[in-house]
Amino acid sequence: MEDTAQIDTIATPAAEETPATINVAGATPEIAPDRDHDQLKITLGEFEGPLDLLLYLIRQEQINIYDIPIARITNEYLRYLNLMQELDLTMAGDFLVMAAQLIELKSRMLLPRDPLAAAEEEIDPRAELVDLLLEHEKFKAAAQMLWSRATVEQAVFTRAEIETDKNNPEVAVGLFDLLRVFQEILARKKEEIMMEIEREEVTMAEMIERLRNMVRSAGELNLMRFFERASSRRELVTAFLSVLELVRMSEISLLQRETFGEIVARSAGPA
Amino acid sequence: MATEETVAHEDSAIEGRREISSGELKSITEALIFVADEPINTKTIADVIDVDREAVEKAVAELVEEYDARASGLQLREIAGGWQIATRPEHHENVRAYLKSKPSAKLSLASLETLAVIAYKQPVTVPEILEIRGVQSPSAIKTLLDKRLIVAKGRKETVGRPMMYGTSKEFLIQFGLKDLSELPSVEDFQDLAGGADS
Amino acid sequence: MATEETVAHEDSAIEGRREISSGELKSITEALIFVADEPINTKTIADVIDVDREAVEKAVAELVEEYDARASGLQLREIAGGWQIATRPEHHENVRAYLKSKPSAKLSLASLETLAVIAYKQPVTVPEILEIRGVQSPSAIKTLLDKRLIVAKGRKETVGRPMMYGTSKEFLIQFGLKDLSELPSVEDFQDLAGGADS
Repeated sequence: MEDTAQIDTIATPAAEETPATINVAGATPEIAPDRDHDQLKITLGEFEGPLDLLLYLIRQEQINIYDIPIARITNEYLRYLNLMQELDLTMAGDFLVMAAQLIELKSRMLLPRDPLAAAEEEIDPRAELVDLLLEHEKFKAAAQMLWSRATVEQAVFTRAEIETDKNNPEVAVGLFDLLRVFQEILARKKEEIMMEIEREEVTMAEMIERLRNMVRSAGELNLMRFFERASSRRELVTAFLSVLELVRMSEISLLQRETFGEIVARSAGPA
Repeated sequence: MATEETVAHEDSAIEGRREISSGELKSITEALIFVADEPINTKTIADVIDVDREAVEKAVAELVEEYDARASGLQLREIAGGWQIATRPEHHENVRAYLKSKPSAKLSLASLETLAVIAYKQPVTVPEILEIRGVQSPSAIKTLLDKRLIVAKGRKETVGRPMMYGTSKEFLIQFGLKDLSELPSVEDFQDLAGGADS
Repeated sequence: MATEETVAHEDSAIEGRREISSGELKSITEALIFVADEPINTKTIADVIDVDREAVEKAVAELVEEYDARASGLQLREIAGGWQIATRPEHHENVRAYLKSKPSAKLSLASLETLAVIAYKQPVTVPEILEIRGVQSPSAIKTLLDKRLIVAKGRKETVGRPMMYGTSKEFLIQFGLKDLSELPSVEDFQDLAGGADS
């Protein structure tokens, strides 16, 4: 109704200025590099989310939070949303969801009240939103408290590591460390596999020749050392099959001196 | 375990599994608190020295008084369920100048809000945090996990079995809390929240 | 740097580049010696606080006396050309007993990686762990077995019948898991890592 018309007529006074100096409803948006990703992130000052913006508007307009004039606050809210869009600030979907909720709430407020329902039984359609806002504001205050506690704590120092610690290079771990470490291993593995594709595969004949040469030159070959030369899983299989092949042809014999000990290959044929 | 040989010390021998003068107990307690990598509790100290926990608690209380009385540059303080020796906050400028350390990067407001919700509502799931904050907070949760301020606390037996989060021991340490009960109650903030008009 | 406003302190103001009470100087000196990761000399302390070296030397001498006088568990000692706070040698038995008794839920990175592979791929053999990690991990496996975080789960019916490993009940306890299904899934992490834009 009225809102749509109003959105179109909003002035965007700061549009030509650099984004860093724009002042949106008292909060200064910041452009900050995102620590984890290599991209710039624009934050709308303290308006982390729609509830923050709503709270700000309520305070700004000096509205009683228990009796919010929904139509007015919805208009204000949409005005700022529009302003953000004009400034080309990427906006989280949450802001739009809240806009939809406000508009819905506004239309419900416009509905004529049920004349048959007793006054005290009627639930204010705004109640849920008010609870949400109050709850949210409580935790904003709690965050402030944490902030000041952390500030005091940062002024307190504990002793440096003492020698005994250095002999003990350990890391404390939690559940997510476990997962992260596992993912790092998988990522490392993936890189290796990608490199493998480039590599030329060793044929069975070449592998048998390699094994023959190694046994011949060393006299006795630790099979572990032979297998370790394999640079891919497939090469390892080839290496393993080549050992079996030479054993089958009685060219080499395998020897294990103790249980679970190393297995060595020796030339079996006449020297 | 008290034997006949118990010597009369200058200061009264304290009761415990082992006969030990209260002065010696205090001295050993101080040494143990100093070497511990993280806040150490009186039970651990008592077990190591093999005396009663009450005796250690008394020793710690006396040590705290002594540290305060002599205006030391150090303080003995209770944190995360244990005791720790640390510098006094008023010397932070000089200490920082020496360590050439900058105040470590503060948490963003988003992370702090998320942390506040987790601290007061734990164990809590991501969807529950979303409901209170009105915003998704995936990167905040990741930051808090990376900084070890929160830990996973198992899964909630509900649709999708989402992971629940709670605060860690590191949280208590970084925010200078003895335990979670030291957090001001959320109701205290109610006045702030609704206060403008009610 | 002395200004007109210099207040007469209870204890005499010491001479130096900066006006500071001798009590405060002693306090800051103690804090600096405490936080230093190696013996710190009086010149360094003097430079940080911006006072004369002689003043710091006097402060240190007084501190040493105080530590001795109160039969502290700690001592201030001169070592390698600097000053350091350390425990007194007579407490070495208790200190050593404590350092040994520390519950070590801590793991080296190699052990942690190995544990991660075992947790997510169990039951798994040593060659399979090698395959995934790309590094041999014999000592890591021993550590994990010693700490009872993993257990043998029988042999794999394949060449060489290698032993298979899986996580133990102790693992669940130390990581606060009800059962293995509570391990965070890769999806849990991706939600957090990739979610920043949602």
